[in-house]
Amino acid sequence: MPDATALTEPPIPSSPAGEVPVQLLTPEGERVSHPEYDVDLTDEEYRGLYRDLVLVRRIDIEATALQRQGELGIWAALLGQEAAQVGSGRAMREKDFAFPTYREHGVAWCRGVDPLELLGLFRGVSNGGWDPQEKRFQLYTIVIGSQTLHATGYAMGVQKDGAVGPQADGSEGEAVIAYFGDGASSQGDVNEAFVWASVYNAPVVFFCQNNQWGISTPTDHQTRIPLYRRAEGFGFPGVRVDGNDVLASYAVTRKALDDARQGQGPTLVEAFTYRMGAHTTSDDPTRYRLASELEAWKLKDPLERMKSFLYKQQIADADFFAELDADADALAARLRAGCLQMTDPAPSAMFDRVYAETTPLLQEQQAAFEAYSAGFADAGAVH
Amino acid sequence: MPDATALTEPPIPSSPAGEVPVQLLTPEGERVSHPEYDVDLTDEEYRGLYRDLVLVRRIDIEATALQRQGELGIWAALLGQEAAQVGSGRAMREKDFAFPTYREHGVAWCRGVDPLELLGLFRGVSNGGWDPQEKRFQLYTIVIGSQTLHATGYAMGVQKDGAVGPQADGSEGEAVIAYFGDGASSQGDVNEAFVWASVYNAPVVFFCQNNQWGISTPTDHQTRIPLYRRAEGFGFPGVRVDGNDVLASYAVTRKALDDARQGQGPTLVEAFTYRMGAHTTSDDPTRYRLASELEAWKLKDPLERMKSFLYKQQIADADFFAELDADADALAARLRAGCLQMTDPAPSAMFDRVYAETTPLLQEQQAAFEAYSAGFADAGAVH
Amino acid sequence: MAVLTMAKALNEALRSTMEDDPKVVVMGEDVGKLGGVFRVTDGLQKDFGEARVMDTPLAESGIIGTAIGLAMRGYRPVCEIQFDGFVYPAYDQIVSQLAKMHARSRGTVPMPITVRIPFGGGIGAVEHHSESPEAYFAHTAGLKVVACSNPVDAWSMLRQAVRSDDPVIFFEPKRRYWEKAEVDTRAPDDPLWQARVVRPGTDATLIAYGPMVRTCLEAATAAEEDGRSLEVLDLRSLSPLDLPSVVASVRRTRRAVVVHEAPSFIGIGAEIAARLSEELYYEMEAPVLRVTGYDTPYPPSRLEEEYLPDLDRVLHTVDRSLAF
Amino acid sequence: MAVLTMAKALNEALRSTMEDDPKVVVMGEDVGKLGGVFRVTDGLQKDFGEARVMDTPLAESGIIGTAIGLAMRGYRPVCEIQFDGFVYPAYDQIVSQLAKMHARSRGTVPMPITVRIPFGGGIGAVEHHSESPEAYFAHTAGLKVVACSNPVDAWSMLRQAVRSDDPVIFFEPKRRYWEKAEVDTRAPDDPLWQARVVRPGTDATLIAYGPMVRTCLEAATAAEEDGRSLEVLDLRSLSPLDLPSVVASVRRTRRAVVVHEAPSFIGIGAEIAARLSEELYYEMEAPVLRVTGYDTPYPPSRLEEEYLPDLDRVLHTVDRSLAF
Ligand SMILES: Cc1ncc(C[n+]2csc(CCOP(=O)(O)OP(=O)(O)O)c2C)c(N)n1
Ligand SMILES: Cc1ncc(C[n+]2csc(CCOP(=O)(O)OP(=O)(O)O)c2C)c(N)n1
Ligand SMILES: [Mg+2]
Ligand SMILES: [Mg+2]
Repeated sequence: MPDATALTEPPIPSSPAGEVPVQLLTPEGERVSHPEYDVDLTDEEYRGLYRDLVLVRRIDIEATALQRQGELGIWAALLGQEAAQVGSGRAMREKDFAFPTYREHGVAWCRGVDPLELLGLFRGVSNGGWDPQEKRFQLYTIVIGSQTLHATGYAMGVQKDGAVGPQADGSEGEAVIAYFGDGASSQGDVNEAFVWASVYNAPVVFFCQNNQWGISTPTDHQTRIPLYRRAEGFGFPGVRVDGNDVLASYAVTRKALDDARQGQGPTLVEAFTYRMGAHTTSDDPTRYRLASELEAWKLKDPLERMKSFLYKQQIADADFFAELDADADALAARLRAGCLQMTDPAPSAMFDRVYAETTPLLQEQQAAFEAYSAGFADAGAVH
Repeated sequence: MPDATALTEPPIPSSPAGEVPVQLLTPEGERVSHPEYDVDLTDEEYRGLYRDLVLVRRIDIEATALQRQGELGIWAALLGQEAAQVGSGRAMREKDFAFPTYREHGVAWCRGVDPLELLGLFRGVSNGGWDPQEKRFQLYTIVIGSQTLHATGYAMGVQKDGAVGPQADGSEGEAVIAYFGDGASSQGDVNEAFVWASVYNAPVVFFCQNNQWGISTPTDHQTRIPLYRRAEGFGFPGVRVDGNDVLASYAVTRKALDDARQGQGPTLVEAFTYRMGAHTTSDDPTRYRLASELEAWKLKDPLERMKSFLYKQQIADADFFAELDADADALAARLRAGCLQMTDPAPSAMFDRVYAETTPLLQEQQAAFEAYSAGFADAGAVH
Repeated sequence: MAVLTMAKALNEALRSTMEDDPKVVVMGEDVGKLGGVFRVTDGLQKDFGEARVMDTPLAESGIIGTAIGLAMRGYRPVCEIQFDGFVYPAYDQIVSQLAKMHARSRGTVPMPITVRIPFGGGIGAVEHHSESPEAYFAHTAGLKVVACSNPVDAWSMLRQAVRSDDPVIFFEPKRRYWEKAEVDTRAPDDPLWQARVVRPGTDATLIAYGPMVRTCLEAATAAEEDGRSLEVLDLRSLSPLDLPSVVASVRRTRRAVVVHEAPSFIGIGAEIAARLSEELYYEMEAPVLRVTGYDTPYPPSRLEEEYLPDLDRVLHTVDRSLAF
Repeated sequence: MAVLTMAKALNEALRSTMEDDPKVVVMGEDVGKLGGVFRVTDGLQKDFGEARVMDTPLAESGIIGTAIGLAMRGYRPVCEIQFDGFVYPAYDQIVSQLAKMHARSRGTVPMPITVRIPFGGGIGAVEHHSESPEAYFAHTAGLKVVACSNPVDAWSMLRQAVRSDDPVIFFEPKRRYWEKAEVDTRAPDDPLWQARVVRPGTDATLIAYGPMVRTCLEAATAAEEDGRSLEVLDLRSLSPLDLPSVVASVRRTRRAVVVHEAPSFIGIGAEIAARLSEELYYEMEAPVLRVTGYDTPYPPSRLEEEYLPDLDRVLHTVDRSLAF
């Protein structure tokens, strides 16, 4: 029996070589061109994207603060990932459908989900509160990778409905987007989703935010080659985009979604980005990563580069930025107030809607629970 | 709600293009060369391989017959896959360890497992009766894909033991081989095994026998590109070999195993072959495939081409073939006799070895069972 | 009225719900051209096309996971798991997604999915082909779990399961697939969630479901010769459990024996025993006894007859009950 | 003797078995540099290296599946599942491989694997982080299932689990991780599979494990003020169940209440009720009653206090028992 020291370290190869991601905006805010991808937005649209970035970050910061003050149980910050989420979120067309993880606050924003619903979830008053059909944005999925199969199944349904390709209403059909992380790429479910999507040529885009970390686990523990290349093994295209570049994220996702809706099947988009915050408010990243890494990524901040771009191109002026700040303040104030006012659901609600058609046993438990609770209320009144 | 007829068929693309597999022996028995792979065997070794092919097929045929006669509950025939199995099985070095599915009778043969043990399993007297450590051949695994993770974990253990690369005894270390089918390639477990093996650079060869079918499901329902290319997506090499060519199967597997043992990590070998029989004796392939397909593959029979080769090259003469036939007859006779003589395990054995350390509840059940059974025996005696 | 095997009755049930509702889709391994390894989906792909009867890739998590997505899109998937022992790769999707989606979404995302699972032993199969995993699912809030025991129920229960807006795990006793009965497809359905007295009796109640119903009926017939009148109750639904019917029967007979193939430890029998001992505390003449598979992995098939409850073990246990 | 939190006691237990046996390896998500999300593996990678404390890729089936392979190679893996609700992707590997390998191989392939699972609610977490899936595993033949309730047991039970040649599913009550006690690491171990009376009493027995042991102790203390003497039994092992200890206690007190966070329907409580009602048929004064989580998905955390059994619900049920 060899002794402990004789064990060789498993030779985990060093971080995957950084193949050049699609970029349309440098960290310094210079517009650059790419042979395959471009965006052609109006000034208003450019400002709109920046506005989204700022508001989404503000939501995130306010939520983090609320957690610190004990108003939320936990919060999973998107700090640093705003561009990947806003770019891809805005690339969706109205009928497209998104399947998020637990960190897609920016996408939720683009789909019109009230951020208060997100706060409610992390506060523990609900497990998601919006109507997924109405928002065309599924509930958050916490079990890593599961939603990629749901997205694929949904896309198969789109296909069965004949909603791929040119439609009677003149549109080009519907597409689906599944969000997941670098860590999730290791899950069986995600790879099964790749199998299904490619075999059925389903209109689904797999959008992987590679933020370099899965809690404390670096991406080189999940793959030894760049993640976008995973798609090759399943026979569909993969592309790496600069996830801190909202324009590139928009362009690449838009193209992938349009390909899907036109019947060209799935694409894997790897948005190369960085989780600037902790995994969640419960996490302490100083235990596993160097401050210098964060500093390096700060120079690539998705908001800063868009701001520089707007300034340099004179697309926005100081008034715009001031007004936006004020809007962000107002939004934050609304969220704070809304969060503090949030009421807990009625306890007995936990028995409701377990099923579409409830069961006698559950009704019995609910009745017993209510009687018991009422007894307490009475007892309380007497004392 | 669209009516049923409005549903579009899911556009499953047609069968993956047949990229040319590594071949060293044509279906006509001509030796051909390949830029990367070769074998240099003695005449005796060539004859040995053919002998294996013949004996393995005979085992298979006898087992099928025994099943037909009610002696086995079921049998999963390897008919047509002899070369893939014998080639890869003989490519293993002594210390290498194999993780089979339920169809690796040819590999079992190469590892020295008595075919009677296989019959016992399909008869229902055991779930695999050999000692895996002794044979360096795991028990058959029926749950599709599971064993690929076991193989990977085992290979990680080899690594931890320092048994990769040059060894004190002059050898080049140990390697592991995991068998699975084309259908299995869709399972999450198999893809997770790819993740693990590549991230840890584990000394494991994934040997996929693509026999074109997973029961009634053709391979184009599992992948839209050739399966060996799956490995690309995980960052390790994949190679397609003519699985009906025992020499190529040997050469390609030997190289992959040697790479693994020398620390170069995993390889995916796709042995392109054909399941000439039914999935199992319970299956009726006429329901889902054309007789013409089988006829086409008969022309590529793995035994015939090796036989032609031996003849043409005068490596074997009529005596050899006659003797081999006699040996095969003897083997078949031994199996038949052994199978008929096989006794059922003692009923009470089902309580044994559930645990390394049994439990009081199980002992109680066993005692009750024995008392009950004894009561019956007594009762029987009285009547 | 036609005489149908259970497999055929299930097949007809699928066909009829597919005709009624274009959103019903069938999916699973080998359910298309082959018609499933037990032929329950025989002919459906031919008649309804590949878009509605899908031979899926070989991965159970993928089957359930994509079915969930299809349900979100308004479809009503019926998934086939080829054998009981192969449902576990889909366990996460079943337990964490399928079961919880309705509650999670406060009813906005219903899961009208039926998961058909041929289950149980007695067919001389190799490992993983003879299991009885029903307790795993019945213990899971958010799922409904049923098991049919005869062709008539097979027909009516499957139709109702498919029409249900809740996820239903539908267990089919594989060794009874070839049993026949007259099935009146125009008769009104017995409600899916109700147990049924399939043989009335007075001395004790045998409580069973799926494959063991017939075993209990045979036991009751044999007992009759000894002058004992056994009632046989077919639970049909395991979750929700039709406790009122169970209680009503045992209140009359005052003795109960639960029979299932699944291991005893924390099985359905335990729950029934716990409930009855509470509900009928003053009324029973004996504790609820159980006749079940043993707490071992399912044995190699040459031993399965020793493992599986049979007429003799049932009667032996009835004797024990009567001796209290 | 040192005062240790439960998390630290578990950490010390791992450290000591790793020192004793070079074949012990720790694997799971974030168990290395981070030391696990609950810090149970804190510092181990630093001291034993990456080959023995492995941050794995993010896939639970992969964790258990490769651990099985490592065990075949002679290793003794201790796997961490990050939270209860994330064990299901590994369900197939646990139920069909880990549990069955020893029997399948007739003992030639032992599975000395420990699967550590932080379980239960009460920490205000989001979905999937508060579950009690123990019945799924305890119903599975071939597995052993234990739950610790305090730092002293945490230390001694985990050491024994790791040394066991059988697969052990080791449940750790996450809301008790930070509770402290004096742990004498040189004291002889209480045998892993035995229940223990943690508070003697005469009027009824409260049967619990994991997080509910403390709840029961508090209930017993409160009951004392009302002049009621409640015995508290900590099961410690759920499978095998130490039935003799349970029977011995209830034979004395004649009343039993089982308390667990897991849903009631086909939970551990059902099995205990079934067994006791048979074993002590003539001796009990009341049926076994259960105080459990409800048969709903675990609710959003703002409702968890309503969901989880607490002192009041336990006492309320004791009253019901005494009223029989
Ligand atoms: C099946 C499963 N296992 C473990 C977890 C615990 N967990 C939550 S987030 C996380 C890391 C996810 O990493 P990644 O996929 O990269 O997403 P990110 O958090 O970086 O956005 C883990 C392990 C989980 N939620 N689900
Ligand atoms: C998890 C699981 N699902 C389903 C089955 C049933 N089944 C047995 S063999 C088989 C097809 C396997 O196809 P492939 O992997 O190509 O191997 P082959 O049988 O062709 O050798 C299926 C679906 C199984 N054994 N395990
Ligand atoms: Mg990440
Ligand atoms: Mg195949």
